[in-house]
Amino acid sequence: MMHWLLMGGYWPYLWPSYVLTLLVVVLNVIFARRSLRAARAEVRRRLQMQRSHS
Amino acid sequence: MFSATNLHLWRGDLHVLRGLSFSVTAGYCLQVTGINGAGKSTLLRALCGLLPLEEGVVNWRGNDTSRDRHAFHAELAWLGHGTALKGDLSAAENLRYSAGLRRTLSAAEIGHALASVGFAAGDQRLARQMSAGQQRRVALARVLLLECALWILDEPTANLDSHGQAVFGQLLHAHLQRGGLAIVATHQALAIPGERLQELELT
Amino acid sequence: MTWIWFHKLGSPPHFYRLAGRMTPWFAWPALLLCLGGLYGGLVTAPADYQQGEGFRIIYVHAPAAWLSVMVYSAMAVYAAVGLIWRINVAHALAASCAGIGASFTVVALVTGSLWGKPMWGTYWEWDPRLTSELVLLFLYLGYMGLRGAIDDTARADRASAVLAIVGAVNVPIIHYSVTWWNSLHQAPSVMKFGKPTMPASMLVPLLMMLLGFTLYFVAIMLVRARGEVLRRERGAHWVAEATVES
Amino acid sequence: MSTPVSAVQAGYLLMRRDLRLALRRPGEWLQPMVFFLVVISLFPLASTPELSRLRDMAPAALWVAALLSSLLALELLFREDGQDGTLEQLAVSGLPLAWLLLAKTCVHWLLTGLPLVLVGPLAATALGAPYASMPGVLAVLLLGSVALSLIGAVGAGLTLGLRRGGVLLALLVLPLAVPVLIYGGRATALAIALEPMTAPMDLLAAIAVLSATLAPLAAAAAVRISLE
Repeated sequence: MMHWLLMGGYWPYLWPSYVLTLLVVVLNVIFARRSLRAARAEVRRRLQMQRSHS
Repeated sequence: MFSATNLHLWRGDLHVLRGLSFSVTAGYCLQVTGINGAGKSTLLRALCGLLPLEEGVVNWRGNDTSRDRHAFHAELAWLGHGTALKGDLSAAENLRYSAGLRRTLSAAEIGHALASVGFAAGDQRLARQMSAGQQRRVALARVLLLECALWILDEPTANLDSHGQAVFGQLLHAHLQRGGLAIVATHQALAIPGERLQELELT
Repeated sequence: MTWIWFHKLGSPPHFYRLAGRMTPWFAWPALLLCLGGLYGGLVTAPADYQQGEGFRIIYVHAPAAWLSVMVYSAMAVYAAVGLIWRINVAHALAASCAGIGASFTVVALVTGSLWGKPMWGTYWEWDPRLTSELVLLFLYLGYMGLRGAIDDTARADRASAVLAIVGAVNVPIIHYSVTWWNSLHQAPSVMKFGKPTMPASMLVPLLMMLLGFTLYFVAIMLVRARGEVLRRERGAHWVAEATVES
Repeated sequence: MSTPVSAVQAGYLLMRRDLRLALRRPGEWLQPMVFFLVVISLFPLASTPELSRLRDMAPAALWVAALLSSLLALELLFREDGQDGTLEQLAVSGLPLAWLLLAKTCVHWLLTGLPLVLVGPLAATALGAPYASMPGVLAVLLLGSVALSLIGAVGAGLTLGLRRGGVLLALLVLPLAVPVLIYGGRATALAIALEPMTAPMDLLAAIAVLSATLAPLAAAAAVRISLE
């Protein structure tokens, strides 16, 4: 296991690459879902405003 | 001859034009009125094709203007908020380089058009030395010189004095008598016979 | 027949529902493929005879680089479709591409330079591939900057669409010029992907990662695009139903 | 009855107008050239006065300065016409807008690009280039500055009327100008070394031709959108 983690001495380059990629992958998912949720909330807010107006 | 059917247009979150329809026939003027922000400028710019419509059709001589834009524009004289005058050119030069792009003009024609909006012959003042009303008059002279069948004018009488407004009325009337059409957005009463006038109030 | 399909997909409520239903069909295979690819790449694939274990960076660098280019092309295609046929859904798709593409361009740049350190002895080498990626990042940033500078969504859509198309015409020219420029000064890049000699045990995980990342991109693009479609639909009736149901 | 004007005549008239306007306000149009010279003169100040070492960085200095000063000039291209409504008039004139914008871009190049092309070889010699290299440097700058003006017209159209348009314009145009920079820089280096420069010159010419055909169309689309 330790041997695998060391990656033949390349670990200082290899693991940061993987961590960064994972981070970006996860963040993209979070941001995408958040932007959809924000759009929904905005639509709901606008619909409520329209209802209260009419 | 000119008709708009079921126009819809949004500006940001505002639904400015909501299913607007109207038509104008040769020899008539459509006066567009409405409070500030009712969408007068938006409507006129959309009719010209400067703003894309979200829905609806604008027809000129029976053809959809979005299909054959060039043929429509060749017969259109547009006057917007900007006078499109260059401060470093005189009135005559300005006309030569703007109206002159669209049809060949003689110096006499330009002088005649300028005289009809109240400029003395041989006036060499640069546009930036003129008052706002005088600049407006030069812009009106350009509309005359283009000799187009359709005028679409946004606040043409802005900054004009009472004499200027009377002159504009005469020019407009002459245009209508020649069988021209006009769509004019203005609050002021237009000095033309009532039977030539149609009104459209935007709310 | 094709036109009916085209218009149906272009209709916002239809797209909104369809995208919602399709997302898991892209997301789960993407996850499985990436997990499989990671296992293959990090565990079963043998070390490279030249680069040792360091070559394993390829399993994140190559997919990120691939996404950076592919997303830009997709964005330009959507932009062109939106501009020519005036389809708002296409503009929504283009709008959702930029952020994703830019983030993976950064990943490609950083992993590339991390890979470069053991290979070249320096983090940054003006290698043609990395340089092209850098210019691509600037293109993405310009696109996002233009979008951000225009308040009206419809106008922002159209203006940025023109830029995306101009950029897409330029990308191959930029890549060619950068390669040409670099070839004058040094030997070709040490990073060579998809060598025909690459053994299957290395190649299969790489292909899995590439496919997995692509599916992942489609999934998050669909999620983003649903939001963008809602933003573009202001007062439409279907929006009320669509947002209440979930 | 009115006699219509052909598109060619209209383009010619528009060029005459822009030239006449520029001649009445010469200072504005000479600024980019002055800026070019100032940037060039910063290079020796920031590094070394030794001509033999400056010669190596002369191509880079020339092209970075040319790129920056053409960016500076681009803001002048459509700004005034956009503000006073002239572009609006051109857009509804029934004439092909791409053609009219090409005419405007030509004048813009004559006023801001050409002076730069003319002083460029002199600036190169000040950076240690041999006198024999002057025709070569002139030719490269000629082709390159044409391409830069055309590519820049698209960016100027897109940023027309935007607040903080200047920085954005740079961000949009600079990446697109990378190929011009690469081939231009290389050709200049070859010219200074008095070597044949056909390869980069051919590629530069190809880019200039390509942008002359495509850029006006993109600029016209961009201007129409910006006028909305």
